[in-house]
Amino acid sequence: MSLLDNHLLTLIVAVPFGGALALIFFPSDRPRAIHYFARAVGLLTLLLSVYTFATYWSKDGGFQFRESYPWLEGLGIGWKVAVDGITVPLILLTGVVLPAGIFMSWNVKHRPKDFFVLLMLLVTGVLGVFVSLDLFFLFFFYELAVLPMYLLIGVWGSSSDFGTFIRTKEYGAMKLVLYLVAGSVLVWVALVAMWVEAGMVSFDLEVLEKASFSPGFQRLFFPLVMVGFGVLAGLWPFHTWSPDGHVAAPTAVSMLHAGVLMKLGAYGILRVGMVLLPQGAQDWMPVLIVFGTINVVYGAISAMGQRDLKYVVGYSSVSHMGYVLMGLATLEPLGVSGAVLQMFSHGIMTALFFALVGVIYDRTHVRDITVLEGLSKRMGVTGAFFVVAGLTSLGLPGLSGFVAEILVFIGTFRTYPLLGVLGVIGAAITAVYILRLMAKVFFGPLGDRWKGLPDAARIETGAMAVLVFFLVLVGLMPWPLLRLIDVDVATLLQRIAGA
Amino acid sequence: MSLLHFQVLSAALFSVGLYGVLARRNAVLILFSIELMLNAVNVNLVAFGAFLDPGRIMGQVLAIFVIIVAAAEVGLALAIILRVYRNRGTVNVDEIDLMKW
Amino acid sequence: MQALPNYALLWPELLVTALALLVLALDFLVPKLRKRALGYLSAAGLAAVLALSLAFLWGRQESLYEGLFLVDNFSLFFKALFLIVGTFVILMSVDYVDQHLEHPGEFYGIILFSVVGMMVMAATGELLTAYIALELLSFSLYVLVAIARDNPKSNEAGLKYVLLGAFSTALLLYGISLLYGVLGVTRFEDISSKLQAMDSINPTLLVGLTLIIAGLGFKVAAVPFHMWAPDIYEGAPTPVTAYLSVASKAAAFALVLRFFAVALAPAVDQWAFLLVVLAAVTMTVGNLVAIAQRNIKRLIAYSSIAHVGYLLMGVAALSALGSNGLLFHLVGYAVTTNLAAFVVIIAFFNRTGKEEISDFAGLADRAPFLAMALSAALFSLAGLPFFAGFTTKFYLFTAVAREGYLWLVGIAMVNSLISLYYYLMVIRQMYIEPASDASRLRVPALLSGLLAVLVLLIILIGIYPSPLLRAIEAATRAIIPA
Amino acid sequence: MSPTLAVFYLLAAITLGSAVAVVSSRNVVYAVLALLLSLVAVAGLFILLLAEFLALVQVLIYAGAIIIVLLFALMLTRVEEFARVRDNPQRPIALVVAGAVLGILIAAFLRFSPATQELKHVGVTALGSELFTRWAIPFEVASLVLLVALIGAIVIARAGGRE
Repeated sequence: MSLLDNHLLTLIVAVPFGGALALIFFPSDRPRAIHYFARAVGLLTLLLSVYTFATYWSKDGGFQFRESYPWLEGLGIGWKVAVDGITVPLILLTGVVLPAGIFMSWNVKHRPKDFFVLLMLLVTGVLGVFVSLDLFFLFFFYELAVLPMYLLIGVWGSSSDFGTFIRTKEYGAMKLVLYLVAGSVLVWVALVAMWVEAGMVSFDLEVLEKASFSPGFQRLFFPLVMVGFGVLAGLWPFHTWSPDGHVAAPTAVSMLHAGVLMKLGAYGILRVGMVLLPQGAQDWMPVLIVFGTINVVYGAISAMGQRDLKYVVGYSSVSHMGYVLMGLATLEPLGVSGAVLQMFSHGIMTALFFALVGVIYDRTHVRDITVLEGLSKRMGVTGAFFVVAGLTSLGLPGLSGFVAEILVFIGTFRTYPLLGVLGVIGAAITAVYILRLMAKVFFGPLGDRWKGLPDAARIETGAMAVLVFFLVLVGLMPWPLLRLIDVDVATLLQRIAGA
Repeated sequence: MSLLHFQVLSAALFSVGLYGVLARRNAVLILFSIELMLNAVNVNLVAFGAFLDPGRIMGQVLAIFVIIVAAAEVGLALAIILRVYRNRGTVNVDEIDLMKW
Repeated sequence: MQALPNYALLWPELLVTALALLVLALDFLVPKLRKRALGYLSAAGLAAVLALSLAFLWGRQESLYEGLFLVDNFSLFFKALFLIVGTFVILMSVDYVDQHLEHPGEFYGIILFSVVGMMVMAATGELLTAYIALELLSFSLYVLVAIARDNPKSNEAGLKYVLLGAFSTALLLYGISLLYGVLGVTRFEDISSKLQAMDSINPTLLVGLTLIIAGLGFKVAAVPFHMWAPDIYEGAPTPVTAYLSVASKAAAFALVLRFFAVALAPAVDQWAFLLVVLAAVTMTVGNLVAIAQRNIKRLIAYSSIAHVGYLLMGVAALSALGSNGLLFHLVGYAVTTNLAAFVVIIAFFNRTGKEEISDFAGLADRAPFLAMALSAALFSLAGLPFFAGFTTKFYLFTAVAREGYLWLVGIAMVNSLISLYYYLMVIRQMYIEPASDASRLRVPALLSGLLAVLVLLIILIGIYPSPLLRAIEAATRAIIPA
Repeated sequence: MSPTLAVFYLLAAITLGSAVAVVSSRNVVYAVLALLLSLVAVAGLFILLLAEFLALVQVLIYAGAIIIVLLFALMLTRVEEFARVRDNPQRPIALVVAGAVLGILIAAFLRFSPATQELKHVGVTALGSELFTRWAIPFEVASLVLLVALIGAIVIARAGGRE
């Protein structure tokens, strides 16, 4: 399979992109064919990502599956892709969430063709960011991942009625896009500055890595990278797009966006910020960890105050992304590994959450948790899955969230004990609101309105079962993932310590 | 009679024309003010050519071109002004306001 | 008497002139119903000249009258650009001219004359010739803007254009007269060597340069000399607006670039800061005012002003890379992207007679291809990936940052973000808002074909720019030796 | 004061005086006449600079064109309507701007005092041969400019259509 191995990463980006292209030329009046084709593309992506994971498993860490071709010599831009132990789990994550999202979209009837085209462009962007080792293409795909969001939310999304006011989907879409592009502008400035500072020869990450920027430069530009990517990671106080955008988005988009896209932000901080500006990272990480802790606590408290089920999940995403930021900011092996594992774990978990909310909303047309009562009597599977997601979210041992969060906490206690305490308090608050929510919505007395409610469809059950499977699997056996992650995290931290 | 005489005259003529362009509302008069500015250009060109250019010719050549084009410009602009006048009954630029300036 | 110069070098210009005269003559002979043929003939003629020029002139390095007229890769690059744009604009206009204009022959003829003007502008290395060529272009545009004689908006636009155009020419000429007075020469290379010999810039020359920059600023619609652009864009017949926003801008930049790179390079410290400020103000004002627009042509007008700001950065940061970036963005944004947007606007206008942004509501249902193409164009203008705008902006901004203007690039990037907002508002109309009139719009095959080609070009430049950049680098080498 | 200088001052006074009349006259017809006078006075200045051919061009082409304009205007519109002239409210601003430009220009000119040469006649032959060899390209382009202006003027101003 050496031909496949030599072009694996290009292929993994090309599959969803090719799927999008092919769909454009599909006849619009064949919705069934469109859905089947999209599912096939999703499954193929899953297959490739599993293959990547499995093949990488036998390697010794470091960048593998390299490919590189010149593209614009004038600026030193090339198509250069490779993955290391930090990226491989994230590719697997994308490969799992994409087909789940596509299957969950079985009920998209409005312009399904355009929907899937945009969804696949989104995933092309995500995968592109993960595999690119050239900052131009990293940025290219980063923006590409944002591009389809406006239409995906604006056309297929839903508005929320708060009684006194309405958060329209157009508002959510515009806010999300402008916030994310604003973040990318900061990143862009930093990229160009690094290119100039490094002698204007290359956008290649590995070349820039050797440039050893002066401490002053690093101190000046690390915040741009941190905040710029941080916006997408939901960094407080730039997180407000996240609940509004995710709530307005259709189910599959929320799954992908909260599940995978937000990880691009954290990944960017790691890959661009910590690798290229290690000195800056050391200087600024105390700030990031404070913000990350605020994320955890503030997100959890906000989630507690929400009545809209989707907003609860939206704010819980903000809270959980805080663990990722905290973990990265510890600059400590366990903490950073925990952060990467949390990216994977939270990605699956939040995708499951949004899928569940989608199922419930589809049946009840209500997301108000004061109205939803005792649903598990009618929706057993949905209720059971929600329990798994909820327990993962509050960090129950045996599920993936526990492993990731405990690593982050240990890392934080070793470096910033006080913040570690606050992080744990955040987890406790999470437990409160999740348990309260589950008790009310699923296990209370069945509301009269919900007597005739059908459970999740088979196709939905299947899609969500895969997600549940990964939550349990990683919870019970985290070491295959951690083995990959640890090697390259160690390399990274050595570099930072040496700066 | 020195170069400076002509320069000052040209500067004055240019400024008068500039004032006219900014202050007048009648399209024809704006056009005339622009012609004054072009005349200032020509005074400059010919004077510079005569006093400074060893070849002495280029200033005049430039001026000839300016004159030709300026004359054509008057004709074309007037045709447009007449068309506006026929359609709208006015040549005051601030009354010609289907679109805001 | 010196040996007769090699006038054969002028053949592309002469051919286009002959074509224009032929079209004007045929206008008398061809019966009224066959006037479309004149459009096709003009377009075919331009395409033929394009092919011949590329085949025979690429790589030549020759000049007439010691640099008064130059045949080099830079001029050829722009000539090819103008010929392509001319071909596209004429083909875009055919339906419109059929429906709305009384004088097709004159319309096409004058477009061809303006192409000649632009070609000379790109090829000249001397101020007087540049001025006359600029006037040929400007006169043609005055006529084209006002050519819809019975449309009061067109008259009004023509009047405003001719008055402001003449005014800006007067400023430019006064500046040229001062420059001639101080230096005694008008050829770019002589200007450069005279400037090199001066130890300090005298105030008269500085005033002259300022007036020249102001005059050229008018022509490219840089703030604060931009107020004509929105009115003229709105009032002009739509194909003419397309032509204005694309060709006249490219021609002005061809002239500006050669003038600054060749003639004014030794005095770079004197004008670079002026241009930097001009660029920053232009892009910011253009983008901010664009947000408030209701008419699609005015929106594009302000967005074009903003893009002029980006392009001016390339002049301010004058270097081989800066020039590459300018040319690249000019091709990517102005030529392909704006043309594509205008094909959609023309096709829409031909069917509905409307051009307010709110009229585009529900276009995604009424004409999916038009909506998709316009979205692609707008995303490209906003600089989102896969489209030309992303790659060209990235290149241009990087090139400018290299010359030490990182803060200016930062401003430009923030502007880019602002522009995304109003482009998205148009996309919102097309995809999210329901149509008030849900009937499907039929797009004629010719316009669909042009649009398909342009959208493909937008994507091609976005993902595979190397061939275009090689041509651009060759063009730059003609004015800025590596 | 030498006679030429006296003539210069006279012509300069006429030029500027009629220019001021152009920009302040309340009647378009007067403005046209003032412009004509100004153009002729500038032609006189050209003679002072020993550029007689240029003076001829100025009078024949430029002043000629302006006369045609005058006739045009008088023939095609009713004088009393065309002559209805008011000024902008922004006159004071215009005055300030124009004054500032004048100040800047004069200040710049005062600091620019190059060595000047004796005035000398330029033969019409020399000018002509220069115009048709060295400047042949702009000359040809200029003829296209005139052609475009002509066509444009006819297309736009011609009566007819849906009037």
